[in-house]
Formats: sequence, structure tokens, C-alpha cells
Amino acid sequence: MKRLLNVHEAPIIIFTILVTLLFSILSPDFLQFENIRLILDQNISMFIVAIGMTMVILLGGMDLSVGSVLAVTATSVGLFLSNGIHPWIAAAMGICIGVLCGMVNGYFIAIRKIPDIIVTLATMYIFRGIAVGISGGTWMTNFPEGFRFFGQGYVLGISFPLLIAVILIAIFIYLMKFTRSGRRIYSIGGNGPAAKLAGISVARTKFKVYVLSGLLVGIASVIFAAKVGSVQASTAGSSLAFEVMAAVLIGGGSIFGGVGTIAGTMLGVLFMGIVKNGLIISKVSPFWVSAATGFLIILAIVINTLQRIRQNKGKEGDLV
Amino acid sequence: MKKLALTLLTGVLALNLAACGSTSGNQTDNGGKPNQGASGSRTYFMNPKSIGPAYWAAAEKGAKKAAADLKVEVLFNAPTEADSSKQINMIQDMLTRKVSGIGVSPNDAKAVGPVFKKAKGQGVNIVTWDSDAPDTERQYYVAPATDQEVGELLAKTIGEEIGGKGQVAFMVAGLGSQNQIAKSDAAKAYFAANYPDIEVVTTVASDDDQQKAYANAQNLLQTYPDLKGIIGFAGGEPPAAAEVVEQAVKAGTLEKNQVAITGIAVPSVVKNYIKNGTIKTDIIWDPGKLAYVTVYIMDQLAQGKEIKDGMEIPNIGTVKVDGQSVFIGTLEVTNENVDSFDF
Amino acid sequence: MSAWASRFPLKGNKLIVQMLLLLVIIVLFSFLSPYFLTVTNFMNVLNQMVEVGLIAIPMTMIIISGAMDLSVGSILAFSAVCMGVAYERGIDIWISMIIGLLAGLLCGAVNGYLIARHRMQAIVVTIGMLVMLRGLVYVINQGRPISGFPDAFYFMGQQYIGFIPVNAIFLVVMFLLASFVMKKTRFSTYVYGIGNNEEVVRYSGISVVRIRFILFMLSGLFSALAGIFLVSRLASAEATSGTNIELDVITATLIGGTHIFGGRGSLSGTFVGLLIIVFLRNGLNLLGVSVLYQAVILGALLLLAVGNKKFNGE
Amino acid sequence: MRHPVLKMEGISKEFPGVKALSDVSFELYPGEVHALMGENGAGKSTLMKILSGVYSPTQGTIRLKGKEVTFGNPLDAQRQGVSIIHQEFNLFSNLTAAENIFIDRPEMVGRFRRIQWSKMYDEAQRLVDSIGGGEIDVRQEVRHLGVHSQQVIEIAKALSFQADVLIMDEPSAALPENEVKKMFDVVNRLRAQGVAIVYVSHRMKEIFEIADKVTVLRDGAKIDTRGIEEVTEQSLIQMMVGKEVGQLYPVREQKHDQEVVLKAEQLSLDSAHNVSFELRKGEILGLFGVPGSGTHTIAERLFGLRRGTGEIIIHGTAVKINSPSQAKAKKIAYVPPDRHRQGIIKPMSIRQNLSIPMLPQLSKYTVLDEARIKEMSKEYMEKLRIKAPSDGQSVDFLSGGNQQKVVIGKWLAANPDILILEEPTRGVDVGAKAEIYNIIHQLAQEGLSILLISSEMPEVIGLSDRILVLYKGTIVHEFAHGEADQEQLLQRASHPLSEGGCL
Repeated sequence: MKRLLNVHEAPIIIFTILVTLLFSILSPDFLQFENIRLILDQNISMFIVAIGMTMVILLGGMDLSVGSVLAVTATSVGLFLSNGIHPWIAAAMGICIGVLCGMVNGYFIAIRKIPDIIVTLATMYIFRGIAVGISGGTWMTNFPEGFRFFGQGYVLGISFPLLIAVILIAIFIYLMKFTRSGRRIYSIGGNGPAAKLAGISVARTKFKVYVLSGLLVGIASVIFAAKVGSVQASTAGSSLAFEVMAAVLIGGGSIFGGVGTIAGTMLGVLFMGIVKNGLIISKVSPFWVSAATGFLIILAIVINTLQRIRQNKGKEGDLV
Repeated sequence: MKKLALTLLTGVLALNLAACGSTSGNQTDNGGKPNQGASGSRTYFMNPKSIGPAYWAAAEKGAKKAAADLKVEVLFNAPTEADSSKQINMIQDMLTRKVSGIGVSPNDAKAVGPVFKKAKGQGVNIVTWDSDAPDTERQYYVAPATDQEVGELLAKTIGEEIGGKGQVAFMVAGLGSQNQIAKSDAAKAYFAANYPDIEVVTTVASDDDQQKAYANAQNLLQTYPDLKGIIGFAGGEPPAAAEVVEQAVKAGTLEKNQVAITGIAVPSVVKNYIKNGTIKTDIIWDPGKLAYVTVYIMDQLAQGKEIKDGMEIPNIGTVKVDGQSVFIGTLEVTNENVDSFDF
Repeated sequence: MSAWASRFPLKGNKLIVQMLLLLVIIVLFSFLSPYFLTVTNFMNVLNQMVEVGLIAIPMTMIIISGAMDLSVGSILAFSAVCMGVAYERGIDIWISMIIGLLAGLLCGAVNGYLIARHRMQAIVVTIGMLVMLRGLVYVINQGRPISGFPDAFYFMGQQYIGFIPVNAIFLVVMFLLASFVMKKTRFSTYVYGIGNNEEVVRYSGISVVRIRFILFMLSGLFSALAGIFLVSRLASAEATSGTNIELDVITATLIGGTHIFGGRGSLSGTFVGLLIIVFLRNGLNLLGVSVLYQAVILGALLLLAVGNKKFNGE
Repeated sequence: MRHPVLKMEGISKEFPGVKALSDVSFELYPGEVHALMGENGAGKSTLMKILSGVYSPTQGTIRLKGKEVTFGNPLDAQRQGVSIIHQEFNLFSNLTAAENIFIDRPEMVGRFRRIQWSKMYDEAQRLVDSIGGGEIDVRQEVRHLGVHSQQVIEIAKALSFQADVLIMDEPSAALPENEVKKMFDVVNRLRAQGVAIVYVSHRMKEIFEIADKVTVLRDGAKIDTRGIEEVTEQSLIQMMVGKEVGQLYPVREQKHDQEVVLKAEQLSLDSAHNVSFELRKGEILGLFGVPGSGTHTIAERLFGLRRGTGEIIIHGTAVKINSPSQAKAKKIAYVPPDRHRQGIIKPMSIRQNLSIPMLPQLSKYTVLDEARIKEMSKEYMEKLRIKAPSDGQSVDFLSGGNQQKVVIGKWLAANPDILILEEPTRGVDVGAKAEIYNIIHQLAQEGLSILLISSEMPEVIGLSDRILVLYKGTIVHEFAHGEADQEQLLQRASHPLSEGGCL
């Protein structure tokens, strides 16, 4: 039990359970299989984008541009589709565009060594402009049936996007825990100069991470477009960056890098999803929804901080 | 020093790009030199609520067409988000440019008051379109119908479809947006007066975010299993609701036609849903026509001509003028006529 | 070189790039648009930059101290609506204004309490506050705009003294005042000190908690001030006002040469950064350039102007 | 006939405008501990950087086991068998000890490019055990480990590369006195295993205890290499400085029956239990104990950085000190142990650094009084002989000794009654040390009461009027002036009862 409490993610797990209990008391509909499926379904793209963001934050950076990258890729997929390109090829091309956006971020951050926040703030403007520009101001909609599969299809009775998300989460948990590339991310976030001395190419790893982040946003945007059924370039994903960042930090990540896990982040996303869904399910006045969401985010962070204080107590004389 | 030069160079390049952007963006722009021969050409500024939504893109086409037809110059621009202070900054900038008239779809009816006053002081005609700003110095308001009429029409449509009884949910773009409030209040009042058995269970807002609208609709179906109808008060809401309902029907959690949907949406966006029968009736007007009429009215005002009820507008037809308001009328989009719209 | 430059090696006189850029923008637009280089237009621009400018003052200080406040837009709306609601309830407009300012201060205090006292990550706390306060705005007012303020109140946002807008004068005065504070008072040494090495300041017997707290209070206060000026200028208190304003503010601060990780920067830089942004917008608006291209240009400018100097050597 | 494992010949290194090393030759044999000494700026660090692959020499050759080699980068040097342990550890506090040892190493990757964690843990534990770090759990994150354990991890990391040559840069700087012994055990084991060790240290005592040979550098040139038995402390200093140095510690005159300035009663928190003592006017009171014994905690408590129980009585009245600003108001000053993290703000000027604690007094209505600040900074630059072209210079460009003087100076300006000095000469070279000792002595003569906390025993013994020894948070002994020698002091600090115990 004590060991369990020392797990990095313990506070957020407990807090999530408490919030879940609260909502189940408020509304009998909340803890239904159907609703749980719904919560998962609504947050698929968040889950996927958050994987990339976790890696970025582990490096000690942040990516404000994910929302705009999502808009660019979703819009271009829409354009490809309306030009009659096969859904699978269109999706693949869209993901490539996500990768391309990641490469742009990566180039400026890793190679030109401009601080992450400045680069992604800038590309946030740029990609959004490009997205709306190529859309010509119109909506991407009326997608062919074949494309809908990415958002709504079922494989062996399991929702296709959910399957993709689960596979991606599993792959990245494996990558982060069991491969040199994954451990390099942790080491750079923990102590950049030491990583360099250990022969790790900081620039290459950073570049890779931003490209992967772009790739993941690309995948997420295909699912997003197929699921929602229409894309408005000017607003698609506009609050995504902040929400995903909040999820990573709620999930135990540190904005200074080196600390955090994919699993924790996924819990953070789930927590946010539960809050958003639960507030509506329990028929809270619409005017209270975002106030309550913000309050719960702050509360979750306070709880995380408490844990850190508890852990660091009685460790006087430590280097860190 | 090299970096300095590079920075400046890029700055200049960026601005050149901008200048190119402006010329390609405006067909009637005289080669990027706006004030050339000011005596002959009149310039109008058309200012929607924001840039991005399909609705405004359709309006832009109409405005551009009017520009070509009337041989005037029209600038069509707005902030990327529906933010009234940014919108007003832009109007102020355009007043500096001494345009002949400004057509505004205000994000906040009260907030535009001061800038309209200033415009009047400079002799610039202001015409509001799509959304009104009563009690200001605007000269005319061009609309399909009043917000109240539209709201009532939506309420009537859904009331008829669900047989006058049951739960209805409202989906709006923003809880703070006035045209949304006016329409939904009118719909509520209409229910109270005509369909006392209809209960409006909640109002959810998407803040113009498609994914949020989609999630909202999902949550609505989950929360209110007895829900009979959804009204979407802005362009993004009906397609999101329809998408969710269609998926639920496909997944078997909802029966077909269990939830009726209506709302305001551009036909091209909801075409598939109307054909599938998920949306029976969609209320819309031609935003292009709206913009066209606005430009036309401004042009008339600039030339000192009179605006009369029943006046004939070339390429459009007659319009109804009631006091300071010009109405072009609404359209009901159904399965029968959905293919006949080009916007 | 003034005595100040040597006193503050951190502030440096590195505004050359920014000044040249501003000059290029002004000259270029003067050629491209005949309306640009006019007194009315310049006053117009000044009038428009007030809200962003007011918030940029504490934001610059906070960024120099090594933190960030993303909740400013929501605080702006919150205090504006608080003032509006108070006025609607029949409270005198000037007292309502004070209520609005107090509301802003309170928000700043909450930020400060969590960040300074409990050492929570500023970005996270202020994202939470951003969401929560925006929500509270809807709670207290159901999202309806409030208008109908007395004419005397509009003086602040709409009137001119001579040909200069009142609010622009206020902004410039505040900038001069803040600039004085950030150059000649001990508060500035503490802020720069915290940005460079927080521990040393603490070990020098100075309460870092208090300085940080004051900074976030200032941010709350100035955001509220911006809210009040916005209401006065637009004659309406809206739930949506100030959305995304933090991005404009941060962009201006960064273009003005303030180091994103703290320790370096200046208010004069921020002021020039602000002018660059607003003149760029204004000029592009006058040319009728679509906002889409404007966003792209702003982003490119940020990347090239700020990025080129390679602020942080790896 | 043994062959040298490493042979550097005619090494020169030039930086633009500076010749950092000229024609240095250096031989290293397996199983020897070779001390490298020299004042700051003598070229030690340049030589080490060349040896560890950070720099490449302008001239000269390096032969490793007879073969001529070049190192492209530190990793390359490590792979070829030359590892360095920096004074500042290069560890990842967020990762486990095992992973720190084997970070990014291909040999830990198995099938499907999977990192073999169990193999890594086993090998790491084996390595750590082999150098006597058996009590360390390699599955722990490094941030939970103490300084000595962290050093063991660093050494294990070096050994994991099969190091033939291990360079240790000031390995004892971060270590408490009792753990230095443990480190020597580790070094002795390595020596027995045939590893050649380059041992860089300022601490004479250690050199004589551990080294077989010593090479002295001065002004970028090699002065000599000698067997340790051929040199004395005095002769080494002479070789390093190039001239005779006088007495390092000033002679202190004993004064009696001075008034008590500070009285600590029953101070308790964390590792400290019921610590009581008195500090008199003009006295230098040494407080000695191994890290973790509570000396640092007492300093932090007195300066209000941490709160605890017990009473602090100043000039006869009990006072509350809950924050550094309250301490400052009570005229207590604190020169913290870590100059870089707690003492100076690097990009700021000397003047700004000197004036920081005093700003409230140096400003009117918070507006700074520039003239007075300048006057003050001038005064203290002269008084402490801070060598810099002007007080507007950034402290970043100063030498360690001058930086430390700035830290002391900023508190003197605040005109304190009580000065707490913790590690006042850490990372300061011999010349500057003597100067700082003189300053401390002077200040006490002028009536300042000084609490001196240091892990350098000679310093404590040489300067203090009385020495209190802390062991596990309690005062176990008091030495009067002239009573203590290093052996006794260390014995008290590691407590007689625990001998043969876990130490």
C-alpha cells in the first residue's frame, strides 16, 4: 500500500477516482459503460497529441503550435479528399504534412537553437494562417464514406481510432522505457550538458521529438476530421495546446523537463475528459462549466505539488 | 551585422509578400495602390464578425460580385476570432483610409457605438449587416429577417417536427454572443407561448470549436436520453449535432428520427445530412446575397440615392425596407431544394 | 553611454534591431499607403495599443523575473464584467471602477499566492486561472454584455486632449513610470536578480516570495486597468474581451528583446516591440491585407527578429 | 620494467591571444595515483580537458598503451579508456543510479532494440559493489542519493568503460571529511586493480595521504614531477606559487570576558537536536562537523532560511527569526557555502552584487541613491582588495577568490553584528585564501562576531578562537584555542563511540 502511494502518479489517480465518484453520485448516467466509451471517444485526438507533448515537455520544452498544426493537416486532408484523392492516400499525405510541420519546428529549435516557446509561438501564428489560407475560408466537410472509417470505423468490434490510440500509447510507452532514444529524452531533460558529455546529440534528439510530435498531431488530425465530420481551419484545435499541456502537467510532468511519464499524461487527459463530460452529464449550469473545469485543473496541480513537497521533506543535504 | 541585415531583409520581404497578398486577395484592387484616382472609384470596407467560417466566405463572394457589378472597390477583412475590440481596431484603421462606406456585422452592438459616431463625424456611411447595432449611428441594417423572426422560425420548425412536446436542447456558438442570445431567447419565448409542453433542457456553447460542438452534442445525447430535438443557432452547430446523431443511429444507440435537428447552417455543409434525412429543415439565407445587398445599399448612400421599400436591386430582385432595416428574407433548405444552392 | 547602461549590463542597448525594424515598417507603409503617415492614424494606433500596452508592463517584469502570466486576458474580462455588474446594481461608476480594480488585484493575489508562496509552476497555475476566470465571467453575468455607462466614464477611452487620446497619454505615463521603477528603484534590482538567480536574492535577506507576489498583483491590477480602459473605449463590458490577448502581449515583449527565460529585458524594448506590432497591423489593415497573411507575417517576424539573435547559447 | 599507460609529450595549447600550455610532458603508470597540482590558471584544467577529449592540443602527442591516439570528444576518450570525473557531477538526478552508469550504451540493448533493464541493474550493482558501494541501491533515482554515493556512481560510470586512466578533479571538494576516507578506500581499490589515476586537488593533506607522485604546473608549464616522499607541504606550495609564502593563518590574540552577542538555546530541527552555544563579541567560533551533522542546518536556522524550535537570543533579548529578512534586521549576515548558486548573481555588476542586501538603506522611497551606492562599492572594493577594472564589471569575469570577496563584501556593507561564514574559501586558490583569512581575522579584531563553518579542518583550526564539534546534530565537544589538531577534531566529529561501527 505504501509502495502504491509512492508511485509517481498516485495523487492524480486518487484525485481522478474521487472526481469520478463525485460525478457518479451526482448523476447515475455517469458511470455507465456507454458514457465511459464516450469519454474515451471524445478524447482520442487529445490522447494522441498528448503523447507528443509529453516528450516535448520531458525535454524541457513546450509546443504551442499543436493546435495550428492540427488545423493545417486537417484542412489539407480535407482538400485532398475534395480533390477526389483516395482516403487512405489523403490520410497518409496529411500525416506527412504533420511531420513537415514538426520538421519546421525542429529545425528552428534544434538546429537554429531558438527557444522552443518562441519558435512554437511563431509557428502557431504561421501554421494557422496557412491553414485558413489554403482552406480559402470554407469548411472542409462532406467527407466520403471511406474516410469516415478513420474516425468511426470498427475493427473486430473495437473502435478503430481507439485502437490506433491504444497502439500508439503502447508503442510510445515502450519507446520511452525500453529504447535508447526514449531514455535520451529523459537524460536531456534531466541534465542537458551531462547528456552531451555522454555523447548524446541533443540537437538530433530534439529534432526527432518535434518531428514525432508533428507525426502524432498529423494522426490525431486525421481522426479528428473523420470523427467530427467537418473542419473549420480558423478555429480547429485553437485551445488544444493549453489543454494538452495542462494534461501533461496534471499527469505529473514538470515544466522544467526530465520528469513525467506517458501513462501519467494519459491519466491527465482522462481526468480532463472526465471533468468536461461529467459537468455536462450532471447537468451543471452551462455557465459554470468552464469555471469548474479551471478550478479542478488548479486543484489537480495543487495536489501534485503537495506530493512533491511531501516527497522532498526530510531530504536535507541532497544535491537536487 | 550580417544578422541585422538579414533580419531587416526578411522584414522587408515579409512586407512585400503582404503587399502581394493584398493584390491577389482583392480582384478589384487597382494594382495595390488603393488611392489611385480617388475621385472616380469608391471604396467600401466589408467587415464580418470574423474570418474563417464558411458563412463569411460565402458572404465574401457576394461582396466581391457586387464590387465587380457596381465597379467599386470592396475590401473584405476581419479578425480571425470574433473579438469586438480587434474588430473595432480594424474599423478605425479603415476610417483613416477614408473609405466611402463601411458594412459591419458587429460582434458587440454596444461596443461599436463610439466608432460609428466617429464615422458619422467623418461622413462615412455605416451599414450593419447580419447582426444589428440598434441605437447607434448606423444608417441601415441589412438582414434576412430580425433575430426574433429567425428564432421563432427555428422554434416553429422544431415544434412541428417533434409534435409539440418533449425535450429540446439549444446549441450556440458563444454564450456571450448577442445574436445567439437574441435568437435563443426568441425561440424560448415562442415555445412558452405556442408549445407549453416543450421543455428547453439546456444550452451548450462550442466557442466556435468544431470538436467541442461535436463533444457537446455527444454529451447531450448521453445526458438526456429522452431528448427530442436540437436547435443549432450558429453555422457550426447543426452539422456537429447531425454528425453525432447519425453516428449514434449507426451504432444502434439511437433510433432514426428520434432526435430532430434544425438550425442555421450553410447548405453545402449540411448537404449530406439533409439528404440522409438527419436534418429535415435547415434555415438559411444567402450570405452572398446579404453582402451583395449591403454593398449595394452603401453605394446608393454614397451617391446620395434613396433607399425605398420594394426597390429593385439588379441581379438580386426586390427587397423589403422597413424603416432603417432591409430584409432579404430567409430560405428553408430541405431535401427537395438542397442541390439548388451554390453556397 | 549613460550611467545606466553601465549599471545594468543586462538591459544593454540592444534595441538597434528593433528600432531599425520599426523604422523600416514606418517608412515602407508610408510609401505603400498615403493614409499611414498621418497624425490621425498615429493617434488611432496609439488609442488601440493601450490595453495590450498596459498589460505588457507587468508582463515584461514577470518575464524578466523568470515567470509568465497567461491569465491576463481572463483577468481583464473578469474585472471589466465585475465593474459592469457593480454599475448595473446602481453603484457609482467610479466606485464600480475601484471594484473592478480590486477584482483584478484579487485574481493577481490568487496567482501570486499559489506561485510565489507555494512555488507552483507559473505556467500551469495561470493556465488554470485562464480557464476558471473566463468561466466565472459567464457565471456572474450569463455572458451578456453590459453597456450604458455614463459619458464621464467614456472620457478615459474615447476623448482626446489636444489631438492625443487620453488613454494613450495614460499609457505613456504608465510606461514612463514603470520604466523609472525598472531602472532606478531597488525593486528593479530584485526583479532582475530573481530572474538571474533567485537563490542569491533570497540569501541576501530579501523576500523573494513578496517580490513575486507583488509582480503577480501588479499583473492583476494592470490587467484590470486594461479591462476598464477597454470598457471605456468600447462602451461595453463583454465576456469575451481579452481573449488571446496574452499572446499579443508576450509577442510584443519578446520582439522587444526580453529574454524568455528571464534575467534580461527592458520596458523600453517592450514599448518598441508594441509599436512594431501595432504599426504592422495597422499598416497591413490599411492596405487591406487579409488577417491570415498578417498572422503569418507576425509569426515570421517573431521567429526572425527574436530568433536571429540566438539569445540562449546552448 | 613497467611501461607507462599514458604518455603525453610536448603538449601545447593556444587559445586566441593566450598560450594556456607550453610543452608539457606527462607520464602515467598503471596502478599509480598521480597528483596534479597548481594554482588556478596554472593550466591544470586545460591539461585535463586535453586528456579527456574536450580540447585537442595545438602541438604534441598523446600515447595510450604505446599507441598514438587522438580524442575527438569526451565520449571517444572514454571509449579508449580515459575517463574523467568532474568536480561538478554530471549525473541525471531524474534517472536511476544504474541508468546513470550505463546511459545510452549500446551494450545494454538487446533484441528488438530493447534496453535490458535487469542486465543493467545487475551489472551496475556489480560495478558499484566492486568499488565498495555495496550499500547503494542502483535502482534508486540519483536525486535520492547522498554526495558520496553520487561520486561512487560517477566512478562506476568511468569504470564501466574499462578505464585505464581515471582523472579525478577535486574529488573531495563536495565530500564531507568522513566520506573522504571512503573515497580513498575506493581509490585504493582502483589502484590495486591497476587503474592509473590522475588526482587533482588543492588539499595538501590528501595529496600526501593518497598520491604516489605529484606533478606541479605553473603558468602553463610543467615545473616538476616528483615522488611524494621527495616533497613537503612547504616545498609544494613553493613550487606552485613560485615564491615563499608566509604564514597562511594570521596569529590570533585571545581576548576574554567579551559580552555575549548571540546565544542559541536548544535549537532543534531536522538533523539538529538541542544545540546551544554562545558567540561573543569579536570572537571567531568554529563549528565543525561532517555534513549531515547539522552544521549547515544551524546556519540556515540562524539566518531564518528554515524554521525550528528553540530560542535565539541576541544582545540579551529573545528574537524571532523566520526569514532571511528578519535575520538581516537583527544584523545577522550569512555567506553561504555555494557561491555560484547562493552568493553571486553572475551577469550583474560588482556594484549591484555588493549593494543587494543594503538596497533598502541605499535608497529613498525605494529610489536608488546612485551616488551612495557607488561610494559604498568603492569603499568595499578597496577594503577587500577586490581586483577588477571597475565596479561596473560583471562578477562573472572575476576569479573565484574575488567573487568570494564580493559575497563577503556585500554583507560587510550591511554592517552586521554577527557573520556566519560557511565554506568561505571553497574553490579559492592559495593566494586568495590567505587574503580571505586575513580579512576574517581583521573583521573579528574590529569586533565582529563570526561563526565559521567549514569542512576544511586546517581552516577551522587555524582561524577559530573556540571550536564546537557537532555529531549527529548535537554538540559533543568544545575545543579551546590551540587545543585542537586535525586528528582529534576528526575523531570527535565522527564520535569515538562509533569507531569500528558503520563509519
